[in-house]
Order: sequence, then C-alpha cells, then structure tokens
Amino acid sequence: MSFTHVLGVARRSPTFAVGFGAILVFALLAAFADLIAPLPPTQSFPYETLRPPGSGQFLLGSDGNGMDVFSRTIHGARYAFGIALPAGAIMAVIGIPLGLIAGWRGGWVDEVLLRILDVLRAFPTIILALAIVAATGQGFLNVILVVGFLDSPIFARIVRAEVLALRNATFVRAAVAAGNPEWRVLLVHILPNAILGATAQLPLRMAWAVRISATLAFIGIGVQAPAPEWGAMIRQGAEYVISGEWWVALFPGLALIAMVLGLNLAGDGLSDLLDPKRRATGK
Amino acid sequence: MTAVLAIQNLVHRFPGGVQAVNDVSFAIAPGETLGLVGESGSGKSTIGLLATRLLAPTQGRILFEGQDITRLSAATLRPLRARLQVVFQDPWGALNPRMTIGRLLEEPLRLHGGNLAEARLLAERVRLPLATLGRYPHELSGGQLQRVSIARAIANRPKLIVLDEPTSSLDLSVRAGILQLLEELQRETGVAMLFISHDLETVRLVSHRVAVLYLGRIVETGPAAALFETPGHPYTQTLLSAHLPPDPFVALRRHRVQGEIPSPINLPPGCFFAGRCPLALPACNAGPPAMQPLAPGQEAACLRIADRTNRLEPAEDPA
Amino acid sequence: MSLGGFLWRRALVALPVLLGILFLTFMLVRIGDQDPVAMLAGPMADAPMLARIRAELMLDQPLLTQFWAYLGRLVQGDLGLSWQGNAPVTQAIADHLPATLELVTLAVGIGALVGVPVGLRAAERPNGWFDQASRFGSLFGFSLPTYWLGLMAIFVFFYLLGWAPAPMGRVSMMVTPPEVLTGSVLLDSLLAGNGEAAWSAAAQLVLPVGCFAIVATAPIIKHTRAIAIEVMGSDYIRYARACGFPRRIIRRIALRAALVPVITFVGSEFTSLLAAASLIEFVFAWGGLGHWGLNAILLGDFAAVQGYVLVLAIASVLVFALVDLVVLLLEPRARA
Amino acid sequence: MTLLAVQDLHVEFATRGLDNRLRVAQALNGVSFTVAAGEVVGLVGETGAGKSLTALAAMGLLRPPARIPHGSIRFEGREIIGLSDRELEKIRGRRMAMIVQSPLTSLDPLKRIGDQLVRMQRVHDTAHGAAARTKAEAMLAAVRIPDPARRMRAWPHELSGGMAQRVLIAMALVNDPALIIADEPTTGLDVTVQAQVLDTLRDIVAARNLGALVITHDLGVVAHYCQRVAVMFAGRIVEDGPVREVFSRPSHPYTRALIDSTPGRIAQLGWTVTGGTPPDLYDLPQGCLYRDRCPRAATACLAAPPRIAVSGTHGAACHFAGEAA
Repeated sequence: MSFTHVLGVARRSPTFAVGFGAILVFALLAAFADLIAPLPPTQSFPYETLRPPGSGQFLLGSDGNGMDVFSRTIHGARYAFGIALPAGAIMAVIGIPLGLIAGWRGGWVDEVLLRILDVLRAFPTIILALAIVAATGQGFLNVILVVGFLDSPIFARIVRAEVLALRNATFVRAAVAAGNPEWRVLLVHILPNAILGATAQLPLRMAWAVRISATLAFIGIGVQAPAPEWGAMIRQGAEYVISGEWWVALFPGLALIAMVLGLNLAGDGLSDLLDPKRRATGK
Repeated sequence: MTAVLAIQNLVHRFPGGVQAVNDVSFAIAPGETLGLVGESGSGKSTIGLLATRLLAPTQGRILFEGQDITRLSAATLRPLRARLQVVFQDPWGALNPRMTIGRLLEEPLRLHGGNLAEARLLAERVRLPLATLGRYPHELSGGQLQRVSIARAIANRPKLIVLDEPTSSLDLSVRAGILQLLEELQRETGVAMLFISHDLETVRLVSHRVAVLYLGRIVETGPAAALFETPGHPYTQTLLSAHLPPDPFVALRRHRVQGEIPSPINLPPGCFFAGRCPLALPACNAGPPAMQPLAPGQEAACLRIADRTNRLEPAEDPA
Repeated sequence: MSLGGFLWRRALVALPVLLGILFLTFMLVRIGDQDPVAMLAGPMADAPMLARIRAELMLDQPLLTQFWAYLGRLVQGDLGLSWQGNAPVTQAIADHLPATLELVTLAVGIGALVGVPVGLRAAERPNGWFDQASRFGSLFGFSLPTYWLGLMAIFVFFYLLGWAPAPMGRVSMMVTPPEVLTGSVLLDSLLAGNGEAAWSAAAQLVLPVGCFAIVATAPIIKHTRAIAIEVMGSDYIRYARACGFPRRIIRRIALRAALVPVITFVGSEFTSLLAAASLIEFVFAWGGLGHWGLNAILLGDFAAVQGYVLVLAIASVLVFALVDLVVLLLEPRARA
Repeated sequence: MTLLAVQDLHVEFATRGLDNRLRVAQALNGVSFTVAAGEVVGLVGETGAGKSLTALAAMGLLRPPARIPHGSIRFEGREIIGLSDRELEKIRGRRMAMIVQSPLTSLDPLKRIGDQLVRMQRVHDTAHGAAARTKAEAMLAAVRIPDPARRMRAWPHELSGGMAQRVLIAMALVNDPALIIADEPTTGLDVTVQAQVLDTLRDIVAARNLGALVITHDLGVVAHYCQRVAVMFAGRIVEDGPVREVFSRPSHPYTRALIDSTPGRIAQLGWTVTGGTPPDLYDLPQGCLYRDRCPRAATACLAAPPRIAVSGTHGAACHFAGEAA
C-alpha cells in the first residue's frame, strides 16, 4: 500500500474515497471532541438562549437551553459512532454465523431466517424499532441492542446469499472431495470468500443504524434531550423552525447527513471496488 | 482382482423430477481408464459426483475397493477420500481464490497426515514452476491451474481419480500437455481413472474402455478401439458420425438423425433413443432394452443387435 | 396458472406472515411498562374499578388466551377500541388511511417518474458525468432524514418566503372542507367543485409531498440504474447492437427488460414509505395513519398499534401480490 | 469479389490498475485477411489470440477502452473504421450480419421469435407488415426449423440451444446480407446438434453465394466447413491459405503444433507438443511472438517475420516457412 495505491483507489472509486474521508473526519471529531469543542456540550447559559450563529462564544448559535450548538454537534459524532460501531459489531457477530449456517446447511435455521425476513419485509423495521424501544425502555444501550438485533437478519441474508452462491462453487466441492471436514470447508474455504461481499454492505447497514437511532431520538424515544445526540437536537430545534431560529435544527441535521452520506458513499464505493466484474475490465 | 470402483444399478433423481442417472452399472479395474461419453443431459457429471460420493444416489450401490460407500456418512468417508480423488472441469473455479498455490498443494497432505514438505515434490511432479507456489490462482494460466488440481488429486497416492471434463475448457495445445501428464501418472502409479468427457477424440485417446451414455443410461460399452471402429448402438453410430475429425482429408459419413435430446423429465418407458432412431421398432417402446453382446467385451442396449440389423445407413457428406 | 389460483396461492403464503406479525406486535405491546388500564380509567379510578376494566379487557388472562380472543374478534372485523379518543380502531383506520395513501401515492408516483428516467439515463454511460452525479444525488437522498428535510422546507418556504401555508393539516382552517368521499381532501374538493378547498388542499400537499418525493426518488434511481446496467450488459443488448439496431430501439428493448424488476422495486418502495410516512406526517401535523400509528406507539395504545401494524402488513401483502400480477402479465417466462 | 478486406489491423486496450498506472494491452498486432463472396473463411486460434476481437472490429462494434490505432477494414469497398454509429447501423444486420455464440441469451427474451424476425426487417427497412412475416416464416423454414408457422409464435425461452442457434441464423439471413460473421457458432451445442446446425449454415451460404467468416477454436469445424483458414496467435495471423493446403503442409510451427495437439495425431505420433503460455499482451517482445515456444527458434527470430508465401495462396509469418518441414 503506497501513495500511488491510495491515488489508484481514489481514482477508481471517488465515492469510496470521499465517503471514507468523511468518516475519518467524524472519527477525529468524536475522538477529540473535548479538545475541539469550545464549550462543554451540556453547559447551559440560561441568559443566552437562542443566540444566532456567530454571536459571542456561539459559533453556530445557541439552543433553547442556551447550550452551544457547535459543541453539541461535534459531540454528537460520539453518539453516531456509539451506535454505528456496536450495532455493526452485533450485526456481524450474529449475522455472519447465522448467514453461514443458513446458507450452508439450509434446514430449520434457514427456514427460521427466511420467515423472519418475510416478517421484516412486511413489517417496516422503523416501526418495529419504534415499537420495541417504546416497549422495552429508552436507554441508549437499548437502542443499540434493538437496532443491532433488528438488522442482523438482514446482514445474515447478505452473508447467506454469498454462501449460497459459493455452496455449489467448484472449489468448495473440491475442498469436500479433498477430505476437508465440514468445519474446515466452512471456515477456511467459504467464509473468507463470502465475507468480502458482505463487508461492503457493513457501512451501508451502519448508515442505516445511525439514521434510525437519530430518528428514534427525534420522535422522543431513545436518547433524551439534553444529551448531544443529533436526532434529539433536531427535535429540540423543531419547535423553533416556525419562529425563525433555524440553526438549532440545521446544524445537527447537516452533521447527521454528512455522517450517513459518508457511510453510504464508502459502502457503495467499496462494493464497486470489490466487484470482480469491474476489476476484470479494469475500469 | 476386485474392481477399484464398482457401480451397481445406480439411479439418481434430482428434486423436481429430473432423472439424471437411470440404472447405470460399471466397474473399473486397477490401472484402467474408463471413458464415460455423453452429450448434455446424459448424466455423466452426476455419475462423477455420485462415484466420489459428493452426492448420494437415490438407488443403487457404489463400491470402492470392495467397500460399500453408498450410504457412508461424510465423516466416515473422509479418510477414504485420500484414495478416491476427483479433478473438475473448470480449473479457474476449482481452487480457492484466497489460498496460495503452496497452501493449496499442502492441504491434501495436511488433511491426510502427509508430510507438508512433499508439496514441492508434487509441484515438480506435475511440472509446475516452483515460483508459482507463492502465487494466487488468478495469477496462473488455465493449464497451470489444472496441474495444481491434478497435483492435489495425486497427493495421497489415490487408487482412483474421477476426471470430469478435465481438459474441456483448455486450449488445444495446453490440453495435450495435461493428457500426457495423466498418462504418465497412470503408468507410474497404476491409478485407475474414470474419464468423463463429451469429446470423443480425447476419450478415444486416453481410455481403455468406453461407456456411452444417453439420457442417464449406458447404451453401449466396449474396448475403446472396438467401440470407435464398429459402434453397435444407433446412438453411438450417430454420435461418432456427427464428430468432425480435425482433418479435411477424412470424408464425413453422416447419419441424418434429426431432432435433439429430449428433456430428462417424463422419460418414455422404452429405449430413450427410440424417438429419434430411424431403426426403431414398435418393441423398442415397450421397455428398456437389455444389453446385447456385439463382440468380446462390447455390448449395446439395442434390440436390433439380435439379428444384426443395427447398422444405420450412412448418407454421404453433401460437400 | 389461472388468476384465481394465483391469488389463492398468494393468500396461503401471506397468511402465516400476517399471523406472525400480529403475534409479534401483540406480545411486544404487552411487554412494555405502560399500563393501559390506568390510562383508560384516569387518575380518579379506585382499585375495584381498575380490576373491572382489567377483566373487561381480558388483561388478567394469560397472553395466549388474550391473543386467541383477539384473533376471534379480528375475524369478525373487530379490531378493538383505541383509547386515543375512545373510537373503534377500524373507524380510526378508515378515517386516517386516505390521508397517508394520498401522500405516499403522490411521493412514490413522483419518485418513479423522476427516478426511473434518471436511473436509465445514468446506466447508459456508467461512470460518465451524469451517472456520477445521479449516483451521488441518490446516495445523498438516501442519507436525508425526512423529518429534518421537512423542517428545513417549512423554515424556508413558510417562515422565510411565505410561499407555503402553515404546516398544520391537510386543508387550511379558513376554508370549509368538502364532504368526505374518497378521503383525499384534494380529490373530494375537486369532486365537490369546491375550488377554494381544492387550492388549499393542493397547497398543503406541496411541501410534504415534495420532501417525501426526494426521499422516495433516491432508492428508485439507484436500483433502476443497477437494473439497467445489468440489462445493458446482457447478451441480447449486445446482440441487438450487432444487428445494427439504432439507439432508440435498443433503448426500448432495454426499457422493456428493465420494467419488470423496476416495478417490483417500486412496489416494495411503496410499502416501506407507507411506514416512513409517519415521520413526515408528524412534522406537518398531517393527521394521517402514520401520525396516528406513531402516537399509538408512543402512548402504548395496544389495539391501535396492532391495527396500525396489521394495515401496514396487509398493504405490503397486497402490493406484492399486485406487483406479481403485473410481472405475470409482462414476463412470458413467468407464465410458463 | 472481395467483400471484406482487413489490412494491418491493430487494436489496443488502455486500462488503469489499482496502482493507477496506465497499462496498454496490444490485443491485435497487424491482422490482414480477406473474405470473398462465395467462400467460407475460418479464423482459428486459442483463447486470447484475438479472434473475436477481429470480428467485433469488422462489425464496427469495438467500444472504449478498445481502440484502433492503426489499420484498415474495408467492407464492400468502403472503409469501416471511422464511420459514424448511424452509418454502421445501416451496414450491421443488413449487409453484414453476425451469428453469436450464446443463442439462448442473445434473443430478446420479451419478444416472440416471429416478431424479432419482423423487427429485424423493419429496422433495416427491407420489408414490413405481412411481407415481413412471410419472409420471416420462410427464413425459419430455410434454416430447417420444423413447423415454422408455430415457431413464429414461440418465446425464446421455449427453444432448445440448437433451435435458438437456427433462429439466430435466420435472423442473420433475413435481410439478405452479403457477409456472415459467425463467432463460435456451435461452441455451446452438443456434437449431434452442432453437425446439423453447421450443415444448415453451409448449405445456405453456398446457395446464396454469401461470404462467411467463421471464428472457431475447433479444427474440425475448419477442416470440414471452411475453404480457407487464417491461424491467429497473439493478435497476429501466423498462417493463412486454403484449408487442405494448410492442413497438409502447415508452414508455421504454431499451426503444426495445433494440428499435432489433436488427439488423433497424438495417437499416431505420440506426445510431441508441450503447451506454453501465450506472450504477455501488455509487454510484447520484439520479433516473432512464438519464439519462446518454438522448436526452431533461431537468432533470425529476433526480427519480426514477414509473411512468406508457400504457394500462390498459402503463406506463413515465419522466417523458415519456405523451407521443407
């Protein structure tokens, strides 16, 4: 991996490069939020509420509680990664084995997975997530678990599709014929080949997780108001939009879009980079 | 001497009603190559999968070195696989793309308690440049990849190698090298081979005996020379006459048999070829015709053989 | 395959899914910590009254018994009572569904009208400038939260420019709404010849439909592009070129081939937007089914949540059946 | 009359790797041959030799990243290279028609066979309406499709591979072209079907005095269905001439190796040929491209060999072609 390689990747998939760059920026913001943010995210200045951007210490204005929108937006990145990474991990930890077994063995595991997917198809996940979080409690941890678990079958389906395509691949047959035990066929021969296509989908699923957790917070379940979460901040800003204080809702929204877009671009670009057909034509 | 592989009354039905293999029996002796010839839908690849128990048959028996392996579990089969090997048609797809050639060659040794250092010897044996050991499959040519597959197959000194169209996707000049390698290996180790192909010339070159399949049934078997010189079954005659020898000075002698192979769903009760056969008798549709002897070691499943009226009239090449 | 047989088979496949969804929802709303009895009875209720209500609602019975009873009533068309306004759930659904359908149909319609041509055009030159731009645009649309978009639209077009009416409901409070026929205020006003109400209803629709359409268009572009690229790379398109067919004809062949998968996708898009409508309705105080369902979830209104989810599920089953029917008509291979 | 004259055709592909470096593959390196009316010319060679690329270039179907830096393709006396798409569209399918390798996936899946044949005529303005239908049905009969009236209404997915290939032949012939280009026309077909389809094609080409370019890797097809043959190796034609002459007196070592690799010859002569890898098209050596594999390679081979005439119509690009083998 040299500089020319980086350039090559960027040339071949500008989408991936831009998306990856955006994620990187947000990662830095999240990591060094305390250093970058001029004010603590939940420090309230009761006499300086709803100040427009650029007034005094409030670079992007202040909200109804007199908190700094800029600092809160930066700290919001922590919530975004706080949901994206663990939810992605849950999807991978549940989805990969589930998809592997469902795709390779078929049988009841596959049946159950397919029925769950049927239900999810007819039962929009956003409503399901809402209902579950509303029913089971509104902590951030709960949101992470619900989002992660809800998306696991979808991730499992992606892995399953890859495994199904590989199951009748000649090299898998050859591996069985060579005398590989089943676990070795699965782990050494199928998994490394199945995982690549699924990996490209992970950023897309993470983007979905970030979006849905913000949506939950916007509706008022999930992360609650003073916490610097982008969805919760937009909810706070919603009431000021008709009275002209646009900045409270605008900036967290922009941050949310940039983060989700970054993940989407990265995922989209990644699937292009990993697509053997495109690689073969060298375009 | 017991046969290395004996297939007895094998039947295989795929879900959905496709009867791919229809009461097939044959045996292969040590050191022998049996050629299995057929067009698409003849069930030849399915027989290859059944013989190596990568697929379980619907009915019938498979004996490997005298042991019944028809219903053995995957775990019980595993040690046997050292001696029962297979090489597939598509060399580009037959090797795990994420393993180096070196690791691919070590794998069979690792699985059956061999010495990993032998991987280099294997590479040398199949005339694979040692420089390829560190490479990945996509960096090799089709011929080289097929050599890797063959090296993997011979790693544990097998008694039988099933070769499923091993040279069909290779270019002509590369093909010859692979065939030569296979012949040498058989001469040196006495390994038996089941050579599955649609390519008549190649089968004729490498096989001692040949079985001709049509819609999952063996219609004719015999020593390669006899079968190719005096084919008995009208289908075999048709197949051979349709072949285009790569020599403009050999005149074509065409039997104008029309139509194409019917779908292997809802097969008729009698001879499957009767629908296309110019010599078909009403009796041909009654039931599956029994094998009739033609010459020493050669027999065909055709009623016309009994009174020797099985010869198709050749139509001269119109050109 | 006959039409009747087709529908019958669809129903057989759909039934277990619907049952599963019902069961899931039923359990879900009951594991929560919200107590409907307290909510129904109000703060003044005493213990015997609470117990009486509990017994009336069968809440003292085991969950499975309750579910069985619910199914029994469901078969008779009784979805229970919603305690937002103490109305039968069926009535509430009938009142709220048209508003949502109006919104979603318009948004998906616009999404398809814009998204399909853009996706096709993008696929003509993969990685060309139009493709890159539309791809970025669709990913951008993918990443937009509807509710935020709605808020910003309200700020710009209502507060700043004053072009749009106040984001409250489906028709201005200053005009007399028409008699309810179809449930769509716009259609009803037009049918009643009430120009003023029609104008107001149309004005109210612009912002929510606009925002929703942006979100609806993005995935349609993305999928149409992918489908069209696959079609353009197919053997029969290559062969059509070799036959000397001009671009206009090749485009027509590709369009026909892409139609089936695109319609399938737009159908699935419709069902998922039906659910996502709740957010945009929330922002624009739309008062449709989504808004109502969202409130039901937030308030723990058992019967209403179940009714809402049931409607969504049935809608998705119906849409998929309809899509399959269309595919059956367009695709000779499916008829075999 | 010469229909197609390809002269010194070069085709290259420019691609960028992951390291962002531009790489140029020289896929065709000076291909020259002709096809006259009434003759079937075989273009034979192995994978990557450039056979199909030559056909695509002749049809004007090359798309970026492929480009033609040099060369000429004249069809019916007119230069093809540089023609606009609009002009090419008037030639393709009309004067010069192609038969492709995968018949089942090449037909428009959403149109009945008859309608596709009619469309082919309508697009090229050769016949319309009832006349086009009559012609379409006659064409199906001409390619020996049984019950053509019924087949007119068939969908492509209802056809077998052999039937579909016959339909493609009918498609190619329906506008009465002068030249047929068949790219591996029988590769996917079974032996018995292959023979039937090739017989049909040959009879029609002969009866209508068409020119045909048959691209194949199968020497049997060349031996029995072509009058002349051009042998390709690494983007060059290494030998060309009448089929019987080339088979009886192969004058390029590659042609000889090809012929000696056929199982029948192996059975007679034993193992004489060892395969090798074709040269890297991204990094072509100077001189004879077959040098590395050639048993007769000598210092002379460091210079590119010219085509040396073996007889009036037979020649090979080998320095030693004139000598007795």
